[in-house]
Amino acid sequence: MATTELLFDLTPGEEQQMTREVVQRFAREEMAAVARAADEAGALPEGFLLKTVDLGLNFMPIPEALGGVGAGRSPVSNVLNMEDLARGDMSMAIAALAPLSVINCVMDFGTPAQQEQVSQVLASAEFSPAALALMEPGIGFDARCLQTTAALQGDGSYLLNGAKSMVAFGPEAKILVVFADTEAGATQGFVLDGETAGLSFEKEDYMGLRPLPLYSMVLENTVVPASARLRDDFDISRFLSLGKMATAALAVGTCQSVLDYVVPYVNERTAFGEPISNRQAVAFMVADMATEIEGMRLMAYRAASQAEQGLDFTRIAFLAHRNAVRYGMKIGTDGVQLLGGHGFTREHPVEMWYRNLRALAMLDGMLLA
Amino acid sequence: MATTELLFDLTPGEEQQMTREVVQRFAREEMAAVARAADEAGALPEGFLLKTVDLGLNFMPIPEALGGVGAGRSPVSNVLNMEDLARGDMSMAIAALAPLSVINCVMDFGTPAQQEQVSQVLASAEFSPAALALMEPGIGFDARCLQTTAALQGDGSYLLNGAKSMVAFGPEAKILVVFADTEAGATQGFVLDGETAGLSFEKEDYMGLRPLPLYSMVLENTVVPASARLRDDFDISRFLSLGKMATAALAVGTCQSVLDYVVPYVNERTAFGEPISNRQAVAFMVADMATEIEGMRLMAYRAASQAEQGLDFTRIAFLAHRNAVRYGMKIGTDGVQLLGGHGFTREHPVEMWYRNLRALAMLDGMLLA
Amino acid sequence: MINLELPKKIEDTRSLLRRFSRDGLRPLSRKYDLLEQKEMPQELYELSKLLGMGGNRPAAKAEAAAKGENINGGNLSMVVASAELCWGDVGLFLALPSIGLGNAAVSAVATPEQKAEWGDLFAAMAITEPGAGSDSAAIRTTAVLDGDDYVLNGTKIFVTDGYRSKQVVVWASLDLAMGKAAIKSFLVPKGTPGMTVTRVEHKLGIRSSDTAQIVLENCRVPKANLLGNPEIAKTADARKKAFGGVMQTFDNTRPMVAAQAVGLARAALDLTLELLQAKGIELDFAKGYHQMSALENDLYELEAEYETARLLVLKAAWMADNGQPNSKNASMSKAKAGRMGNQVALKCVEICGQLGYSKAHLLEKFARDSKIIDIYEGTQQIQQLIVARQVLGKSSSELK
Amino acid sequence: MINLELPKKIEDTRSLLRRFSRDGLRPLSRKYDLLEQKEMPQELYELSKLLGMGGNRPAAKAEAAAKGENINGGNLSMVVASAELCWGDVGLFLALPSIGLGNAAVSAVATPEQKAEWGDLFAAMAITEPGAGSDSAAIRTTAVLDGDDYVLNGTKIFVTDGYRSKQVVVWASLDLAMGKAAIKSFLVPKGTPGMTVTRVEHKLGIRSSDTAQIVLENCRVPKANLLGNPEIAKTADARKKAFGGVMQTFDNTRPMVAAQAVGLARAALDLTLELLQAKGIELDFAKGYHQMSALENDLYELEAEYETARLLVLKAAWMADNGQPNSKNASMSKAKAGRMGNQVALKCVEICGQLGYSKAHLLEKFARDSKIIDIYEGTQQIQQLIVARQVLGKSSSELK
Repeated sequence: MATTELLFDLTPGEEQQMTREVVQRFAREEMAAVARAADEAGALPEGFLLKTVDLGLNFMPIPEALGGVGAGRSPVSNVLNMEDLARGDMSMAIAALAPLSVINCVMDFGTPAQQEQVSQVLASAEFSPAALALMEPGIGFDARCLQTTAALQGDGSYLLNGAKSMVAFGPEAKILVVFADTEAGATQGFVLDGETAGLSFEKEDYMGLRPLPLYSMVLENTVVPASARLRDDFDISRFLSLGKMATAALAVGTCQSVLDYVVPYVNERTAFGEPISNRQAVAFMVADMATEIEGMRLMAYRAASQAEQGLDFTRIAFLAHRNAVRYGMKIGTDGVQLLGGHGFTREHPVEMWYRNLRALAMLDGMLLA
Repeated sequence: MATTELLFDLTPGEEQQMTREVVQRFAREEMAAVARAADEAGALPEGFLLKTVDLGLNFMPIPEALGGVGAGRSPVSNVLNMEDLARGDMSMAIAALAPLSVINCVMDFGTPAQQEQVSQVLASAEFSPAALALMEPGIGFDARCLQTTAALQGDGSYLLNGAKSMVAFGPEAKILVVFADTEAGATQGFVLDGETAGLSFEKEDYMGLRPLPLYSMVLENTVVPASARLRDDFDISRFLSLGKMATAALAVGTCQSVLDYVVPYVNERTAFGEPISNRQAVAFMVADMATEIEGMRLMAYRAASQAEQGLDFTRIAFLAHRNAVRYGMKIGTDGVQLLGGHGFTREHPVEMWYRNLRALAMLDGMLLA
Repeated sequence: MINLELPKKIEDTRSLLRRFSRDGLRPLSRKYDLLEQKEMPQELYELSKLLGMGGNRPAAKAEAAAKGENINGGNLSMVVASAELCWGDVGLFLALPSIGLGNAAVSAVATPEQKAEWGDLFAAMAITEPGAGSDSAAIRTTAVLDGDDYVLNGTKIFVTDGYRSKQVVVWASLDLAMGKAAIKSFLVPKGTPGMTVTRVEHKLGIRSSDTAQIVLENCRVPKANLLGNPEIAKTADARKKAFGGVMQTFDNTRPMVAAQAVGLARAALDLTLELLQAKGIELDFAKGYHQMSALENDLYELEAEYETARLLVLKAAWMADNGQPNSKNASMSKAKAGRMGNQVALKCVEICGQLGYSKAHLLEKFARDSKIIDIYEGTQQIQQLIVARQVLGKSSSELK
Repeated sequence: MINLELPKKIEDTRSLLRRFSRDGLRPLSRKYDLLEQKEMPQELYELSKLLGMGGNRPAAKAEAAAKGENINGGNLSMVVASAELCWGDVGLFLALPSIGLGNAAVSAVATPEQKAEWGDLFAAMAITEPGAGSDSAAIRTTAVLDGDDYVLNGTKIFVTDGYRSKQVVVWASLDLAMGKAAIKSFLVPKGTPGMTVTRVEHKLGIRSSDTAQIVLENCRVPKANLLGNPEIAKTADARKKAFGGVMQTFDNTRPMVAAQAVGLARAALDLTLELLQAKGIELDFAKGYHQMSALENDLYELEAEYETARLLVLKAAWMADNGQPNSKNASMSKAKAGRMGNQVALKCVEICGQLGYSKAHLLEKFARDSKIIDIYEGTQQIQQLIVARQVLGKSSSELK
């Protein structure tokens, strides 16, 4: 039993702590500082993606033999990185982490050939766009019952048909892992490269995550070889749980920036002759925000540490996600309320977080911890 | 269209206003004053039910020819009375109103013979216990799909089988209207008198409503004549909606007593050198309480006035009930919280309201407006 | 007699306005949300002319009131009309020239000569200042009498229609030392030297309306442009009353702003139900808890909140029509409707998932627009404070 | 290394305690809830002996701490144990003689002679006074030195175990003029002349525990019964620190009280899931929003709140074990767990309908018991206040 040896511990390992410092500085200097401009432009800052390569996150889970550093798959480290990058900006964090998520997915569920393919493309000194394509357009998306289908052909290849939504990078992606329902009624993933024929993309336009290039994708009789299929033991439940954990981590980081922003604001802003933070209605809203963020964080860490220890993390990942969606969105709303009319203007970032945090409810399978 | 002539108006009619004053005084003097003792004793105060006869509520909807005053069926007046009596005590209000609910039910859905029967028994100078028996034991009660069955016999009589719960007065009831699923799959009511064979009762014991005598009732091959059956046009939807409205009215009255009690308390109670009501956390809780009670009240009134005008009141009754259950229970909880440790003791009535208001979620079809 | 349905006359107007909203405003919603232009949306001039809000005949009403009769008057009509127009689009509603918040204040006191001189009435209301927020009493803009003119100095922010309006009603103090009682309002026509629009805000929502910052620098207006009584109350008690009078205008405007949330929430719910209907989901208002889906449960919740807020708004307006003090109810309606509108719009986005979040539909816009209604004309917290003071019998110094 | 599972030793103790709770406490739950007797439930004396809470070896821990090693010590053990025992029954847990809140305070300072003299340790803690509530600094009970004795005068309310305990730790002021710094605690053995239990409360819940009012009238205790340092700090700064020290005991006790809510909530959820299982309903932690029922949605919600509160409690305890200042986290855990426990218990009653409301099951009892956990050891509002002050960097005079 994994609980035999271990003590309850909330201290990151030394490596993790060092990485956190680097990532947090990057988030402050290269992300938070330009987040508003990127939001208004609806585009990632020039050169941003290339800079993220230097963080080396993509190299971590890839074995040395394949050009990585072979640190191994660490959901805990991933959750910490996701939290820290989201603290800079949620949209930019997702863009930076999308290729890492593809790597994580293929390291967990891919064939050796796919692992090599992915490593060659993504563990590079250039930033190579790549994304998971699980989400589908419309209301009532059910990850366990996809509308996109993969039909096995006589020659062993698969014929993919359907539509995807919220596909990061879209036509720019060098690798896309597309999920579809096989005839056996199970969800399976297919590793497509950028050249695959039979895909068409259209740019999507959302309330938030505006710098993130998101596309709808139509698959029309797209033929992929049998070798594109993830391993037989692909586990959709584990996949979804790792995704939920990632969403929870994004929520924690983004909400932490909300808290960090509102605290000095309510302390400095005066009304009726005193800082508004001297009023319980304001102060308690901030206190609850801090409490829920702490709770969200612990839930995300617990799910990740269970995953890392090989424990069944379905339940906690599910609950961590649920909690993060609920309180993440609430904190997005409260952030604006605390700044009042000023919060409603685009002079302050709270309205941007209000918009970005709504996305938590619909990020299924976009990132993988 | 009924909206042609009428103006939006929140002023009770003159008759209604006069009745309100009488009922409110009764609630204060004969109910609120003895509510705690009744709760501790788990029994209605000696003579209480007889006193309620003098209010004359039972006589109102009964035609003069049958010994009533023939004021007609007025859901609005009923809702006002229910609110005002609940302000005295919720348990005692239900006991007092149970026979009126039977009258309302039979006036709406009964045959002339049933109306005469009910009038004779219930429009009396004595208090005659009577109750509606809709609820069934267990989790997941569905009023539109009852477990109690009514099987039509060859001789035109019905054979009732099943179990009911929360039957007021139980074996003491002179009249019980029992609801069951007929073979046609529709819910129907049957007017039983106190003598009906094949009924067995057991006293039930609940968290709240302790003075109210509530029973479980088993019907085992209970034979009732065809004449016991309510009219063919019995409308379960209308029945349930009138019931929801009654529950909403109970919530409004009970919550109003909570508010009336906590306001002076928080104004007088001091902590950290000031009345606790000078703190926003306390004051805003009271403000929200007042706002929600006002909203609950308007919703209950609207449902009742729609019913009285012959409009379709299904939707508003449903929403009024939902709202009353939600905020009624919340206000029950907040009432205790506002009194802190004192609120947890039985020295104050808030803990009693906490217990009684939980019943809102399960009072389906006990009273009828 | 207790009746909470709308009278036929108001109901008929409502139907008309619904059509106006659907055919006139809705087709412009996305366009001007995206354009976010400072200038007035051209179509609104024409649309504005079509609006005969009517129904507000103060004389007849006053007579009925005197007889102690029940009145369904201008306040009730206005909240219903506001909700209906905001069902169309809150931003465009705010931009409608006939809606200018200052209009009522001006038309009540202006002489025919002044009206002729000032031109078409489209008056914005300039109250808030950079340092004050919801604290109207903390106004620092001054008005100093110099000969026959008042000279205004100060900065105003969050002036709705401040850029596009023809006139601005500016709140300023005749004497900062005299506190709240010295606050008066002044009509300043656009083009008056010394008044400049220095900035138009970029906002989360209601992007088709303009929200301006206005600077007054030795801005001179004739004495007659002071609206209402120019005297500063002499006694402390009278001073309190005078400011109370100023604040009382909120008792009428708050239910109207609350009505915006009512209209917006209905729009969000209608659109959501329409999208769900396409998937075969409909509400029947009959299910029990154990028989309903999570989605149904949430929708019932939103419908309940919506209807409750709506009735609180109607009551506050009805009280105003009938001369009943409605300060508590006005704030209750604003508090409840403000949070309801935001909650409903956000939950609809969440329920509709990718469609809700996408700019392909209006739900995401409703979610953005809805937030301000819980903030302007007094935030949620200010409304709770006012309700609490009234319920608890507290002064503003006891309960801050 | 980040790990949020319990270490084997604590996990093993937890399993044992679960069995103790199930077989020892649960069978007594309804009996003593109904009896509501002043006297100790007889069975608890025997049961109490079975409890070897253990695991708390301060010496070894201190050594590890000095080395900067991660510690899972007495605080973590205690919150886990408290939760598990409260899974059994909160009221009986509070009544367990070994649990007396004053025990820790006493055993830390008492000499072997004193322990021998005072007998079996079962010490209640008497802090709250009729006029004070959560305001511990407003204590009016006095302790005046007279020869070799302190003479105590005052009234204490809400003393848990006040009637049944063998000793009472009384908080009293050496000098009312000196404020918080003069507040000290005194051990008063039962039977000491001048100390009388004047009343035992009738309560909404936790009816198997006793909650007493205690009056001290010229009650004399030897000088040595003052626990801790008898000096009143001289400087303002030192005084502040002294009271801070008193308040710091809450940093350890609050997570333990929060743990009561964690245990109770788990009990309510377990019973609810058991009742639902009989109807074929089970949670699978995989469904999407559009695929789940209202019931499932609510249960997932409760599970999420439960797990979150539990982790906040574990963290606060873990911080205490590791010598990290945990005042903010202690209050966070109490605030979150207090409201969670009440919310979960109430929702479970609602979900189970007639069964939930009936005394035939324990859910209604859990709903009654749960309310006090959001009140005692500092109400929800007090905890929010403490968290807010810490997060915002406010003093208690700035943020009241």
